[in-house]
Order: sequence, then structure tokens, then C-alpha cells
Amino acid sequence: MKTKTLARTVLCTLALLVTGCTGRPGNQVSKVYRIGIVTPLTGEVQDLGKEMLAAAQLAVGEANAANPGMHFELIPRDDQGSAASAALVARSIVQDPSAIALIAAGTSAVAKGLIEAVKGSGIAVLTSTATASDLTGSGAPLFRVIPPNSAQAASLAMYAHKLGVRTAAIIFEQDDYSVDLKEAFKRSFTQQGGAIIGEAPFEPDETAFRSQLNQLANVKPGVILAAAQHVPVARILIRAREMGISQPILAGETAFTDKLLAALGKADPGQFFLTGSGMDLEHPSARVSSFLQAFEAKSGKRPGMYGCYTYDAVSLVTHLAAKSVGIDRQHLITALQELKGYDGVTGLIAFEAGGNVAREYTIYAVRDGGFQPLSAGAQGKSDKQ
Amino acid sequence: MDFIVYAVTAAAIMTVLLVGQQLLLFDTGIFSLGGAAFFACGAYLSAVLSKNAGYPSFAAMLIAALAVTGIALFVGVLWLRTLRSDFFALATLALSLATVVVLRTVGPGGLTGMAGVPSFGTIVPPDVVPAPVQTMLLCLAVAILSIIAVQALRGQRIGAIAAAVRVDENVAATLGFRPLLVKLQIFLFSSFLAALAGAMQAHLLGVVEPRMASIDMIVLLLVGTILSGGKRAWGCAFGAMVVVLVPEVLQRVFVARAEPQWRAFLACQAAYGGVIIVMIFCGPWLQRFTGVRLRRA
Amino acid sequence: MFYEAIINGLIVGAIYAVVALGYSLVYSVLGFVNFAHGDLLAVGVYLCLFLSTGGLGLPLLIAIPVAVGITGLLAAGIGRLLLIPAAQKSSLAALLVAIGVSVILQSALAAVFTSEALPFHGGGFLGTTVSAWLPMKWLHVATLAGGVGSLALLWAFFFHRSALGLEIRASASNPRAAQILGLRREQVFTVVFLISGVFAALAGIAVGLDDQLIVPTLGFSLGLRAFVASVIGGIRSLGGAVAGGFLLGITENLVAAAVLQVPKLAPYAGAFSKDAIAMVVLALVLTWRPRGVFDRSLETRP
Amino acid sequence: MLEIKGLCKRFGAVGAVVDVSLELLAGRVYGLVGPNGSGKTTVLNLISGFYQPDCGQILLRNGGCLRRIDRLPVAARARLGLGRMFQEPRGIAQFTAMENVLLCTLPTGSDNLLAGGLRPFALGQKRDRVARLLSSGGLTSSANCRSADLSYGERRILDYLCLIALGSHLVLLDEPFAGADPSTRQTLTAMIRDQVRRGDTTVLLVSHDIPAVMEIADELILMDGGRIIMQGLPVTVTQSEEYKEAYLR
Repeated sequence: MKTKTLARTVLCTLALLVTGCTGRPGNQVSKVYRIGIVTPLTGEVQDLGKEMLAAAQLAVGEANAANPGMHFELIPRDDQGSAASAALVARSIVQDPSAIALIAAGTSAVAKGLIEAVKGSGIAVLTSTATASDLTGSGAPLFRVIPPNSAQAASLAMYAHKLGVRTAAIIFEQDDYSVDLKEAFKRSFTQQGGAIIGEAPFEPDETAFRSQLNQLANVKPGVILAAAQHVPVARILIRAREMGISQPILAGETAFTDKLLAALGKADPGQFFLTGSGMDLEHPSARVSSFLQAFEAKSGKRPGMYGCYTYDAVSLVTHLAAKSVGIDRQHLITALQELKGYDGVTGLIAFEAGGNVAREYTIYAVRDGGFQPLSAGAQGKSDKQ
Repeated sequence: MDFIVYAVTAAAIMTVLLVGQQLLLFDTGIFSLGGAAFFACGAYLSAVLSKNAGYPSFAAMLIAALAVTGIALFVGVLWLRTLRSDFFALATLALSLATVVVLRTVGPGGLTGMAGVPSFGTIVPPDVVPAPVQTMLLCLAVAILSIIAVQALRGQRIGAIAAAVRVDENVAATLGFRPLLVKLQIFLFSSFLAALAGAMQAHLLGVVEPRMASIDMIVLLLVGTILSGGKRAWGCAFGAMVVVLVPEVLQRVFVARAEPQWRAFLACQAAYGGVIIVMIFCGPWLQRFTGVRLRRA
Repeated sequence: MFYEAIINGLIVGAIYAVVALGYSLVYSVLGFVNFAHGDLLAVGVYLCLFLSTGGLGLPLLIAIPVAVGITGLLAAGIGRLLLIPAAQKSSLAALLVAIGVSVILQSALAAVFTSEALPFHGGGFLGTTVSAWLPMKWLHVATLAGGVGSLALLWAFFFHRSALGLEIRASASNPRAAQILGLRREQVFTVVFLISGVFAALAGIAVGLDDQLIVPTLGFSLGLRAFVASVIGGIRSLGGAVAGGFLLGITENLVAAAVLQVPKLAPYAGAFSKDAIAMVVLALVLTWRPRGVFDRSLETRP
Repeated sequence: MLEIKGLCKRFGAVGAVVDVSLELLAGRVYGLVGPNGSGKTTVLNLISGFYQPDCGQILLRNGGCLRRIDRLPVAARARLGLGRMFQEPRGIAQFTAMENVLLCTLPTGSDNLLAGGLRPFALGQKRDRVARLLSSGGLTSSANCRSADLSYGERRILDYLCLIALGSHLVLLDEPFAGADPSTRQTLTAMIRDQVRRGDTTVLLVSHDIPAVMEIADELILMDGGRIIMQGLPVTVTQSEEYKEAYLR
């Protein structure tokens, strides 16, 4: 009896909700341009997802303000940090004819599942986060506004060289992004005559990092690369310093978020360097500073790198759509391929054959609770071998 | 529209899974948290068979389900005899979590899992009936079949004996019935259904990943089973609809929107736990655990 | 290398031991596995965070006891309202309810605070390393001493001197004795939950101060491993639980260290992660000796 | 019918059953008596297979030959014709009386999906046999009540009916008369007598209720401290010195 009533109530509410969410105004589809963004809004890396969603919303808002008569709309979807969910929501997005582009703003692993899912739907996939080298060349029209790992790995290796160290050890998470970054760093670092003398993998559920860091400390490397998402990086920093490991620690761009600073809290990261895109946060250009102000006004904090890249990805799409009215998926793809150069906040965007963007990197350090640019790193050429 | 089709398909698959769990928990009194493990194994096996070994997806599903039943046989023989009901639950929980680790470490695609699993084949050309609809009808058919099968099983001797075993193993034994054999058979059957459901899921989504056996899946499965109630097999259709639709709806209502509402979303997730508790205290099926005032066979 | 591994093992083991005691206590008295026990850890540490750096800004010396107290009361409340009634129906019902409670606690923590990682600095003296030859923070010394000490105290005075403690032990050694307790039964059960909650909170805070970065799910996997520890020791023997805790802690660290020595195994490191080891050990113990290594209880009547 | 040789069972330090040897002849009723904790129920549990003996043998005559059963599982012993009635009524609570009896008439292998398990659980041509059994216990009127709703006495009778339906030829009864009203007691006694008279059924019953045992048993077996003190005619046993001191201590 109870069950029956319960069943009824639940089903009614569900019915209402579903219709409520799926029903959309069909009359103005022609004038509306929708941009799907698939990003982790729940799960391990959700804080990045939230930041990127905020950035995307900012971009769309500005585009609508700038182009009266056109209406841009986001289709935000949660990939829950899972390739399967990403594939699922991506499929539902490409079903919508008014969706002209898809922003894959999740980890490399998730992006793979997403690209597989929308292959053949003829929609342009832009990614502002997925840096795994093997992503491009999968056949899908993929455009990265963020350079592949090889680029940031190169500049990290370069900087390690500059620090005058010849030996490095790597502690890395067992996921696509981290493993790829590790391999790329290995290549560049050994090319420059350095030697990798220690590697310690760890699982996503690791929180202590004692055995791994013990292992690395015993081989006495000149520098340690922490290839991981930002929370593990923070954990590693804290643990390493408290264990008296004083070597400089390097990290990839994914750590460039105030979430890392928040996680570090009062803990002193010591010598800690990470890559950031070429955007000069010290003396920002008018465009950059206006973006920074707008973003801080919107979400009350400075954007992380992924926020910036996502902002660029979305505003690039709106920019191209605004240039040629009535654009569809196919035209957008060609427009992206022929793109001469778009001045984004993270720098000039133009896609190479593989759909990669060439980009200049800057090395940042964490000093008194903020990121400080040190030196313009080398030209991050995406060397593929 | 496509959402409806997807939802129905997913619910049908979940039904196949839940029917087995219901039979296991409510009719035989075996509390297993290993359903997720068999679900994931079925999915992975079927994915590998069809993608790498090139079997047609239907064959792959069947082979996968049967193979996983083999694993279940091992587990059952190992633990059904020695372990008390709640310890069996925890042992199977360990099995599920271990499955996650194994798939993550040695499974194809590692942490990510494997994308690009071929979808269901089509029986009639897709221009007549669109492929998703065909898939939906197929899954519905399987779901209905399993419901009928389980409902029928209850009326048979094995069903009555299973009830006896659940209520009092010792008495059942003194009546000459082999409790271990009975439990094992039901366990195998439910594992087969779980693996089959996993395989169908894999071909529906086109992606398999280790988290298919994660704790979230386990809890979802538990909620579904408990919502299905112990009385009729079609209760599982209801349970399945809830566990498929509610997360989807929560996503759309609270998360996938301009200003995601985290508090509300998480509060709704807490409701899962609430459902379990309420059902245990108020649901008519608590009696099945205590063994008094039970359904007539 | 292995010296460090053993030290780390002791550090983790102390935590496991304290948490495992909670599982054993509840199981041996009420006869069910308190799945929500692990999440009380998280509650404790988040409360402590809120009281100290995260919110009210009280000094840790005040925040910790208050948080521990509140968690204990919460545990007692949950036990009295939900778990005890369920346990009196059947161990399965109780286990299910406990799972429900655990789900609620986790989501609630995430909703009230956030599901993102929050910093939690013990700071000061506790954070400093003892010495080169003893690679351990003073915090760990405190944890070890506190853990072992409080267990000993609980053992010597509460369980063996006080009437309540004796009753608990009575009902632990023989569940039927619980029925004899009559009216005081509920009371005894509630106190059991209180104790387990207090210990969970202590362990949680120790972990939080050690990692300095906390997430709402931190209780779950740790709690699961602690449960495994209690099973190793024989979940119905309190002493066994403690022994099992140290055993598991040292094992997982030794294995991790050993695996790192062999570069070939690197891609399979996942198979040797803490959780994997715990799960395998659990499976093995349940298969080989379901009643645990240290438990010598008798056959049950048919 | 049943032979026990040097049976012993220890629980930790306590020797619950110490070197018990015993032979039960077909067609007789044996009463197993003794003070509390003298190991009576343990012996029953050893015979029916809930406990594994530490030493000794249990042999059951099945058809012509003696067969060693002390390593067999409970169900196997039951299929060899060993029936067991528990101290408190243990009929399947949510089955009707009829279903309970029907359950016991199922052929061997009904618990196997491949053999017979998939046949319907229905009366079929067993209808009148079940009816006869029920009426012999006076349960015809309440055949369709769930056994949970039956009276205590009725449930006891139902349990015994199940043993008859199973066709066990060695029946172990644990306190069959405990808490049973006089009428139930009469019916049970009558049924037991009747069954023993009709065929080669042997009954071993444990009871504190000495008068009732005296009334029905052909022989008494006196246990104390896990040992068999003496065995003999009810009168001789109850008047012996050993009997008095066993109960006085």
C-alpha cells in the first residue's frame, strides 16, 4: 500500500520534472546558437568544472551583449568525471540541431570517451583542458585551445635545466593526463641531457604519499615532478615538505588554480614551480585585465588556467558565429581550420594541422599565497615523436 | 524524445539487474553486494569480445554473461557455505571494490575504461525503425522475459524450497533440502542476470569503465532492490525507473544549469540513504529478514 | 627504506586499531557491522575544522574535545534512534540501515561544507618531525600514545572496573547475556555507540591533522580498511581488532615499499594500493578463517 | 537402526559429550533423560549433523546395511531417513499447514533446478495423501491457515506430521511435550505410538517430562555430565540410585 502511494507520488514528480527539463521553446531555434559544454560538475575534479562553467557563462553573456540580434546559449552538462556519462550527455547534446559546437572541458580520459561518442555527428569539439598527446588525430574534428602536454613538459624540462639540475624523479597519478605528462617530460628532459632516476606511481585513492616520497627521497633527485591533478599535487607538496624533502617540485598547468592555493592554506610549498599559459598576469593587456575583472566580479575570485582556456574556447566560437550569420556545424569547422589567429586572453589562437595550438608558456612560482610569473619559458612546440 | 527512449532502455536494463537481486535478497535471503561486480565484469567481457575479438554483440553478451556466471560459481562455493549473511554481504562488497581496482589496473583502458564499444546490432534496417528504438524494444523484451521467469520461478518447487531455506536453514536441511545448493543456484541465476545487464549497458553506452562496480553503483543497486520490494517481480520495473530517472533528473534540475545548486543536489543524494532507512523500517519487506509474517508461497 | 615503512605502518596502524575497536565493540554487542562507523571519522574531523580554523576559530585544544564529544553524542543518537531498533530486528536490517546512515552523513558533510578538499592545519609543534632516526611527526607520537593509551585505559578501568563496562563485556562475550540485562540494555547499547563515536572522532582528527587536507569521503575508505583490520583480528574480539589494525597498517606499507623497489611492477601499482590490499586480505581471511585469527568463540546452536 | 560408538564432543574446555556409545533397535521408542546440561540435546545435534563429533562414529541402518553418517551433511542424513523435531515449533512460518506438509512430500532432488526443481509446487495427485496426514493430526480444519497463525500445540503436531510425510524411520524429538496442552500431548503420543506400531520407525526423544516419557518410551537412557549413566526399562531406571543422584546433584 505504502509502496503504491509512494510510487504514484514519485512517478508524478518525475514526470513533471522530466517534461519540465526536456521541453524547450522550439519556435526560435533558428536564431539561437547553442554551445554544449561537458565538464565535471560533480566528482573528484568538480571544482575545476565549476570554474570552467563560470568562465563559459561569462563568455556567452558578453557575446550576447556584443551581438544584438543573435542569441547564444550554453548547454551545460555534467560528466561526473566519467567517460561514460560524458559520452551519454554529449550524445544528447548533438541531438539538438541548434548546437553548433561542443566544449570538452573534462580530463583527457573523459574527453576520449566524449570524442568517440560524437564522432560522425559533424560537430566541432573544442577542448580547453584535455592535454594528452594521443588525443588529436583520432579522426574527429577536435580543436585544442590548450597545447598538448608535450609543450608544457618541454618548458618544465627547460626550466629544470635552467635550475641547473641533471637528475629528476617523477611521482605520478595513474591517469591519462598524468602518465602522458610524465612521458612527455621524460622525453624533453632526457633530450636535454638530464636523467630520470626515480618514478613512483600512485592510485587515485592515495592520500598519505609517504612510501612514494620515501622512495623518491632515497634516490636524491635534483628536482621532483608531480604529475597529477591539483588536489594530489597539494597533498604531495605538503607531505614532501613536512618529510624534509627540500628539492624543487614541478607541476603541470592543471595545478594553476586558486583551489591549489586554498588547499595549501598556510602550508609553505617551498620551491614549487608550475607552468601557466603565456598570459601575463603581472602587466595584463586591456583584454586580459577586463576579463579578469569581469570574472572576479562574477565569481568573486581569480580564474585558474582552465577557466581562461574555457573562456577563450567559448568566445572563439561565438566570435566565429558572429562573423558569419547563419553558421552551421560544418561551416564552423572550416572556419576553425582556416582561423588565421584569434586574440584570446591566453594568447594568440591558431590551429596547426592536428588541431593543436602553439603557445608560449610561463613558469610560475607560489609565493605568499599567490602565483608569481618567473620567466617566459621556451616556445612550447608540440614535438611528436 | 531521445531522452525518453534512452530512459526506457536504461530502465529496462536496470530491471534485468534488479530482478536478479530481488530474487536473491527477498526470496533466498542472501544479501549480496557483489551485483555491481558481476555487472561490471559482464560489461567488460562483452565489450572486449565484441570490440577486440570481433564477436557480434549479441553473441558477446551471452558469452560474457555465461563466463561471469562461472566466476559467480567460484565465489558462491567459496563463501556461501562459510559466511553468515551479513559477512557474505561484506565479502561481496570487497569483491566489488576489488573488481574496480583490478579493472583499473589491468583492464583495457585502465582508469579510463574503454570507449567505442560497438552498439547493439539492428534486426530490421534502421531506416524502417531507428536503431535506438530497436535497442529499446530489445531491452524491454529481455526485461519482461526476466520478470516473467522470476515470477514463474516463485511458484515452482525451487521457489518454495528457497523460501524455506530463507526462513530457517536448519529446518530446511532436516527436511532433506541442501541449503547450499539452493542458495548457489539462485546466486548463479542472479549473477547471470547482472552480467547480462552489464553487457547490455556496455553496448548501450558504448563505454565501459571501472567505476561500474564502484560504491556509488552498489548503493544505487541497493536502493533499487529495496524500492522494488519483495513481493512481485514487476516491482523491479518501478525500482529501476526510480534509480535511472532520479539521478538524471537531479542532474538536469540542480547541476546542469546556469547556476548549479550544489546544496539541493547533495541533499537529494542524501535522500538515497533516507530511502533505505525508511524502507527498512516502514516497508513491508523487513519481515523477510526477521522471518515472521511472510508472503505465502 | 623498510624501517620507514614499518614506522609508517605503526602510524597508520594506530589509527586503524582505534577505528577497528569501534567496529568490534558494536559488532560483538549488537551483532551487526556498523557501516556508518567510518563516516563518523569524517564528521569528527569536519566538526573540529569548523570549530577551529574553518569557522569559530577556537584553539585546537578546545576544539578537539568539543568535536569529539559532539561526535560521540551524534553516534549515540544515531545508535539509539536507528541502529539499535534495526539491530533488534535483524543484523541484515541493521547493516542496511547503517549503509543508509553512511550515505546520508557523506552527502550531508558535502552539502554543509563542500565536497572539495579543505585545508586543516594542526600547525605548530605537532607538525614538526621528531628526529632523523625517527621519521615521525610529534602528531604521530601523540596519535600512537593517545591511541594505545586510551585503549589501555578503556580496557583497564572502564571494561574491568565499572559496572557498565562489565555489562558491555558480558553482552559482548555472549549476546544472550544482553537479554539478561533487561532495562539497562538500551543504555548499555547506547554507551557502546558513544564510545565508538568518540574513538572514531579521535582517529578522524588525527588523520585530518596528518593529511592537512580533508574531503567528506575520507572516512569511507579508511573506515573500510579499519573494518578489514577488525575482521583480521576476529571482529568479536576487541584485542584482536587492535592487533589486526597494526597488522594491516604495517602490511600495506611494507607491500607498497616493496612494490616501489621493483620498477617492473610500476604499471600494476594499483593492484598493491591500500584498498586493494585490504580487500584481498578481507577476502582471504573470510575464506580461510571467517571468525578471524584471534577469535576462539564456539559453534552456535542450530 | 542406529549405532553410536565412542562419540565425543568438546566445546572449548567443556566436554559436552564424552565417549557415548549406544544402539537403538528398530521399532522401539527410546527416552533420553537427564538433568540440564547433561548433553542430551548435543547428542541429538550430533546425530542429526548440526555438530561434527570430535571422535567416534555414528552408523545408521538404511535399507539393509549400516551406513556411517557422522561426516555427512544434515540434508544427506535427512534423505537417509533421519527425522528431527526441534525444541520449539520450527515449521515454515509463512506457509500454510498444507504447504508445510506438501513441502515434506517433495521427492528428492526438488532442490535442484535441473532435476524436478522447476516442477510446480502444487498438490496434484498428492492431494489425498496430504489430506490424510492432516486429518490424522486433526489439522484438516486449519489446513489453509499459515502455520504462524496456528496454536502452539497445532504447530508441534504439524512439525511431527512433516516427519511422517518425509517418511523418516529414525525420528529425533527434542522436548516434544514441552509447553503442550494435554490434548496435544495425547494426539502426539497417539501419533508416535501409531507410527512405531505400523512400521520399523524408531523414536529417540529427549524430555524433562518424565511421566510422559514413562508413558511412551520402551527404554530410558540416562545421561549425566555428557556420559550415559545407565540404560534400561523406564521403571528400573527411574528407581535406580544413579537416577536419583543425577537429579539431586
